[in-house]
Amino acid sequence: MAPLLEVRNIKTYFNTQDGVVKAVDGVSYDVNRGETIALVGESGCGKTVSALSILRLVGEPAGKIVSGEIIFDGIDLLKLSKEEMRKMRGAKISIIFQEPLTSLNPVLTIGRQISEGLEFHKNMSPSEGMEEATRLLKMVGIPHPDRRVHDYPHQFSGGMRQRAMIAIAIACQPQLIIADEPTTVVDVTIQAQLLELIRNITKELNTSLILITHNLGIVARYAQRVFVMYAGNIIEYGTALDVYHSPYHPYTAGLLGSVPRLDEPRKARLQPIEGQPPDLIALPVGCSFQARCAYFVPQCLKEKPRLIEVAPKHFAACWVSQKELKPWQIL
Amino acid sequence: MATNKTNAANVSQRPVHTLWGDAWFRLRKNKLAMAGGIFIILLSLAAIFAPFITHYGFAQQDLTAILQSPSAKHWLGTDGLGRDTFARLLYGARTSLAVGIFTQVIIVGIGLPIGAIAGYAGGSVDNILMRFVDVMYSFPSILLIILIKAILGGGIYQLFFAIGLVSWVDIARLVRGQIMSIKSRDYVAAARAMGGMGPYITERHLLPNSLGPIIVTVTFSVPQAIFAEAALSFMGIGVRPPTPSWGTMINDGYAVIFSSWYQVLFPALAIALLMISFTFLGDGLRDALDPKMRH
Amino acid sequence: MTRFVIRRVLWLLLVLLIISLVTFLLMHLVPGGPWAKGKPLPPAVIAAINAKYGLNKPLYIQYAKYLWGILHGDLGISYSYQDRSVTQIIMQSFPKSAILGGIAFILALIVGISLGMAAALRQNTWVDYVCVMFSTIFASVPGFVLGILLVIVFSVILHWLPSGGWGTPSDLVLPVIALAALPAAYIARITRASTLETIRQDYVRTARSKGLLERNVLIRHILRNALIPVVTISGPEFAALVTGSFIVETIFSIPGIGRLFVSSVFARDYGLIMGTTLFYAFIISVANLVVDILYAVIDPRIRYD
Amino acid sequence: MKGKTVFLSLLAIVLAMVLILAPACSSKTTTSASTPQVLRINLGGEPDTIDPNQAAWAPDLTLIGQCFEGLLSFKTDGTLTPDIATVIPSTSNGGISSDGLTITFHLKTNVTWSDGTPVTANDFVYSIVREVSPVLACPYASFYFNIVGAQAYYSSGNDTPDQQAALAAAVGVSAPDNYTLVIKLNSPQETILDCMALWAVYPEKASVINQYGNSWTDPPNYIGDGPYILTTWTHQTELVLKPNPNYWGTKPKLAEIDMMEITDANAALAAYLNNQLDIVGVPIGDIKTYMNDSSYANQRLLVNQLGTFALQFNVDQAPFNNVLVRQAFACAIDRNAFVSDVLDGVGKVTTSWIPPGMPGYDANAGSQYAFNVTKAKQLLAQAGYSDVSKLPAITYTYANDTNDTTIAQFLQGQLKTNLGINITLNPEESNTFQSNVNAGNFQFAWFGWLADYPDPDDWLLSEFTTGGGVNQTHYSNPSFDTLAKTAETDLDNTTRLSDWAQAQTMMLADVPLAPIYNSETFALVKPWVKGLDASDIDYSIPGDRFYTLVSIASH
Repeated sequence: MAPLLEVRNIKTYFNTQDGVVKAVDGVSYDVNRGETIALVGESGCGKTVSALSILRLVGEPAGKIVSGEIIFDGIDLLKLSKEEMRKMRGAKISIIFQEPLTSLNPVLTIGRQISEGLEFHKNMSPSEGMEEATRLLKMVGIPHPDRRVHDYPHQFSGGMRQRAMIAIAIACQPQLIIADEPTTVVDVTIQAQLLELIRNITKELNTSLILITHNLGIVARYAQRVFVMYAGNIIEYGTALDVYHSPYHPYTAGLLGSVPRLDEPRKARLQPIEGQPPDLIALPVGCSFQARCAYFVPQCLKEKPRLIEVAPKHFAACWVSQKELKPWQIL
Repeated sequence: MATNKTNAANVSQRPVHTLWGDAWFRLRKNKLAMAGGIFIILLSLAAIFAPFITHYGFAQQDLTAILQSPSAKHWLGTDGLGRDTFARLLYGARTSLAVGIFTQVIIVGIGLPIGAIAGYAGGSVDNILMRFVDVMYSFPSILLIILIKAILGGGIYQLFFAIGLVSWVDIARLVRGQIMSIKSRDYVAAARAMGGMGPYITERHLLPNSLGPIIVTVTFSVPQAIFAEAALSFMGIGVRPPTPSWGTMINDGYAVIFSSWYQVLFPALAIALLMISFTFLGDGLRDALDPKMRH
Repeated sequence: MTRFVIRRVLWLLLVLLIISLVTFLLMHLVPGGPWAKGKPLPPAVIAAINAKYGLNKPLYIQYAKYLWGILHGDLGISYSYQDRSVTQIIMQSFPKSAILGGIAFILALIVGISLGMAAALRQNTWVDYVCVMFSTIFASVPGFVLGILLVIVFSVILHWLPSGGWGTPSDLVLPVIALAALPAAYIARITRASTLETIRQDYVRTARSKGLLERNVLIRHILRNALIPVVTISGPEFAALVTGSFIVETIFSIPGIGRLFVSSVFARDYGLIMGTTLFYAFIISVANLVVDILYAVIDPRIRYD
Repeated sequence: MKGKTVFLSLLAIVLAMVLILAPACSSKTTTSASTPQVLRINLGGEPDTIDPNQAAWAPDLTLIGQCFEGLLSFKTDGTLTPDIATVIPSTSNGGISSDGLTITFHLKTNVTWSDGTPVTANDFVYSIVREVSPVLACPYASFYFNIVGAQAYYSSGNDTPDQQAALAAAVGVSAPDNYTLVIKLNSPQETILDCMALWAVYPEKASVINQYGNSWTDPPNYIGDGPYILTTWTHQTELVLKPNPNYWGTKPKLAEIDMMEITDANAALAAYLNNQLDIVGVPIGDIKTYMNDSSYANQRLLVNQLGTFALQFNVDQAPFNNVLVRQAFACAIDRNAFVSDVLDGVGKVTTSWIPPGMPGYDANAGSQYAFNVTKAKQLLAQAGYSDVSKLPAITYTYANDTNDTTIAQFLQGQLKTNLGINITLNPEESNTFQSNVNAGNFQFAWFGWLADYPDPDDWLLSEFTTGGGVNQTHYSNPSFDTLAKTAETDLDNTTRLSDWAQAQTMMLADVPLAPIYNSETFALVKPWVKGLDASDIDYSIPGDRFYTLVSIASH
């Protein structure tokens, strides 16, 4: 059975004063029905843009999807008319943004902001919409939803706002939800609650989920598969466990290094990721990680590594790891 | 902001990302703003070196050549007393620019301290000062100007003073707002923690950071002052003749509008041009200095 | 909210008191008097006139008398229009300025907001450039210059419209344009700026992610937020417009309060100066109060306690 | 797509405007097509007051003149003619007592108010007493101070009502019967008759004034005895006059007079060019155009005014305390250039103070100080200022309206080029200017005088006698004073006028002021305005004393 979403080699570029920013430069991944995948990477590695590309919300005219295919439920979203695409948004695919305060309209009540989507896609009357909104708020665990539905965003706490965002996202029972770093702005205790909430809801509605995060730690628990992005490319992917336990790409390893791991005793000290990600306007020839990689071989400067199946269902794009062994095991 | 595709060539020399350097970089890119700025500079030079540009004096009457239309001898014609309009336009630029700029000195001179004190001190001081500002707001400024002018008499300094005295309110409010917002920021808190004195903090941290918006506001209020001067001259309470100002020239021209309309046209155009230049420059500066626009 | 309004109203009264005092003092500080106009008058006559208006009494008594009068709803008498009381004069001239200014204000709002919106939504297209040009140019042409040009073109050359006067609707067209041009340009500029600001906001992206119609995104999410700054400036603008413009009313000979006011200052018509000044201050304060209330209505984040 | 809708809405606005103005233009054409007997003139502003007693402003008189008539009035040649009075009182017809202290008017019996009630002597008594009442403090009251008890009553502003009432009763005007009016004077005064012809003592109907108070001047309360009645007064906009059905004299031809209140001269001219006015005064800047443009040949009207404009010196302030300096300045002004360049030819060069068309006019008066640069330099040298840099700083004070500003700059130029003297210009808001000049806070300034009534004493008595009511130059000359005194009380016109002529020559020799020009009115009148009788006694608009004769031809 075909996956719900197939992203094929999309390139999303931004025109800026200073030049063309290749935010997403040929990324491919897929999501099965009911599956949760994670897009992982440092901020600015293009994971958010690749997600927005799915909804075709990369702010035109500056940002543009220059090539690629996004097959959702058998149809190429990039070929849809504006109108058809609009009907997709919120109804079939919805998104939870990372900054709930700025992502909610300050001058509209939470209720209205939840119900308006319903009014469009489920053509409910405003009053029905409000009832549904109340139900949804209850579902995402807002106390006294009947009262809170009339509140304005600034009257909600950070966590509650994010719950409201979730309510908006699930309002029309979409088949795919994109959660863009949903927990970065809330503190750790609430993080867990929210992620649990998202997981339960997706289970309940059998919705697919793209979880975007820079925290590999949570990935293992919530996602089935992980796609690691760096400088607009996917440099490694596989099942959450494989990637988590035996990363092939030095970058992934680095990311893991930046996560405290209680399950394994520390062996060799890992390299923390030093330096800055490359300038997306002027990408270097060869591997884009070269500058920060402790293990690079001359080849890294010449040619860009392609994703190779380094282990069953486990792919990585790294010249060193082509040698069937993890870079740091050379040492 | 212009989103012109730039190739790798000029990527190499990316701007330095300090506020001022960055602002200057962005301002240079804004053609309108630069055009405005250049016009203002040229006009100022023309005004300063007027005697070298035209050999006519602004008060030099030639009763044999009254209300003449533009000619080789008198490029923009002559006025009701046979004075060369072009010459008067040049010397008038002195007045208009002087009014536009020196008024700002007074405006800032009054508005900045009041705003700064109100913003920094806060509490009852702020309250009193802002109530004062409210009173100024609900005062019909034209009344104040006329009365002040009548008390002080008709000279250009009195004019600066009269206009300045009624238009400092906006700056005061702006500075206050700025300082209030910046005051809450960490580095100021830090400075205070390190035992920095109030005035020291105000001058070291608060003012520099609110400078951008102030510059922008001032740039916009220059044309306002020129406006005011023109309007007052139109009411006949402008600068002391025979000193020309574009306002008085419009006023004189208005008296002969049906017979020789260009008498009102040229100074009117001049004012409009100067205004537009300042507006463009102001826009440019705002876009350049506004931190929100920085990426 | 109500407490806020009450506080503001009380404050308003205080402001009016202060203004009346300052005006009164300034007024009497200025050389000249209600008798000093046109033909020179013999001392006997000047003395008699001073006696008639009680100008020979000490200032504090005059001021006290005036306040007493106001408390009894009497704004006093005009020295230059001896056949009518100040209240009558204001009531006769203000409505005209108000009608004119009101229309101009509405026009300015419509044109300004539409232009600003169009420009922002079509940023860096010809639409934008045209709108920006319009607003910059009209924000840069002095009102009286514009008025004069309008008269020359439309009444003197084309004979389309009356050059001035009051009564028929056609009398309104030119002055309304002359009045509305500047605020329209100003509003357009502000609307454009704040709209550009707003369309970059995350919540607009959110709205789009819900798949709303572009129209609804615009009206519900962009417009309402973008108009907040417009509301703030519209208060003073409105007050300024309805209280009349000396210059426009002179050029188009509109029997409004703006002209009346300035001429009263020149004529040292103490009674009328006080009356109009207080009236003016009152209008402005009320306008600002209304704006603050409106402000709280459209922006729920604002709370007055 | 949003952009489009916006532009549609803009288009809609523009269209709306066009729709508003479309009917406007059509209506304009129709009004100028038919010929109602309507005369449309511009008063130039809202009347200060239209109460005859209190009026002083020329435009106000234009209106009052239509709605009221007095005992006597002036003919275009400036001589008196009886109106409500049966005859002009004189010693010969016994109207003036031999001692000249009692004047008796006999009134026509068929004169009625516009409400139909008869006009009686008591109405005049009421009006005259009211004119000099301290309650109103009328500006022209001083013209009647020679009436017994008038000044005492007028100056009783701080007295109790009872005291004032007593003084009012003591004023020397009485009505022995309904159609006889007796006036008692302190001293003989030939010109009292001129004063009795002024608006200030037109009859007023006590009953309306007592009933309506201030608002008696609002139609329909505005009861007069003139050929027209005021039917509507839209304040700051226009006044509409209709014929008075109860008018005793010959019925006017006009069915209506519209008096606009356009303050701005250019706006008024625009209105005229736009066929909204039938008569308009041409603003100084535009005179040349309409003087020379042949297409206006049949619309031009140039009328002489009983007015003189002059440079007045404060004889108390250096350097003008030196008569030679004053004389030098008088010689330094090129009057011809002034009239031709500043006034564009509207006005007549003069050195005489009393204008032509007035009894006692002397063309040669002051001619010794006509424009003459060499003489001016000599005089300065005599004054000890052969080196002009030795002169104390000189400031010229003037009211800051457009015309006076032009004049000021012209004078500055003249003194610079002709004598090499640099003077400072001090523009003052007209009100400040007036009070400063009254208080003598000036070195030299502009001074204009328009006749209240055509007689020299209006020009010399209070202006130049020591401590005279409006003596702004502080000029003081005993021999002038004695001459003035005799002339003032002289009932024999020939000797009186010769005395005044002599007095003027004496005054002009001392140059407290240097006459520059006699004013004229340059107006445009639509060709369809017929029977306009313009003269130098017009109030403010050509022919405004005789609009009863005017009619509108078809056009």
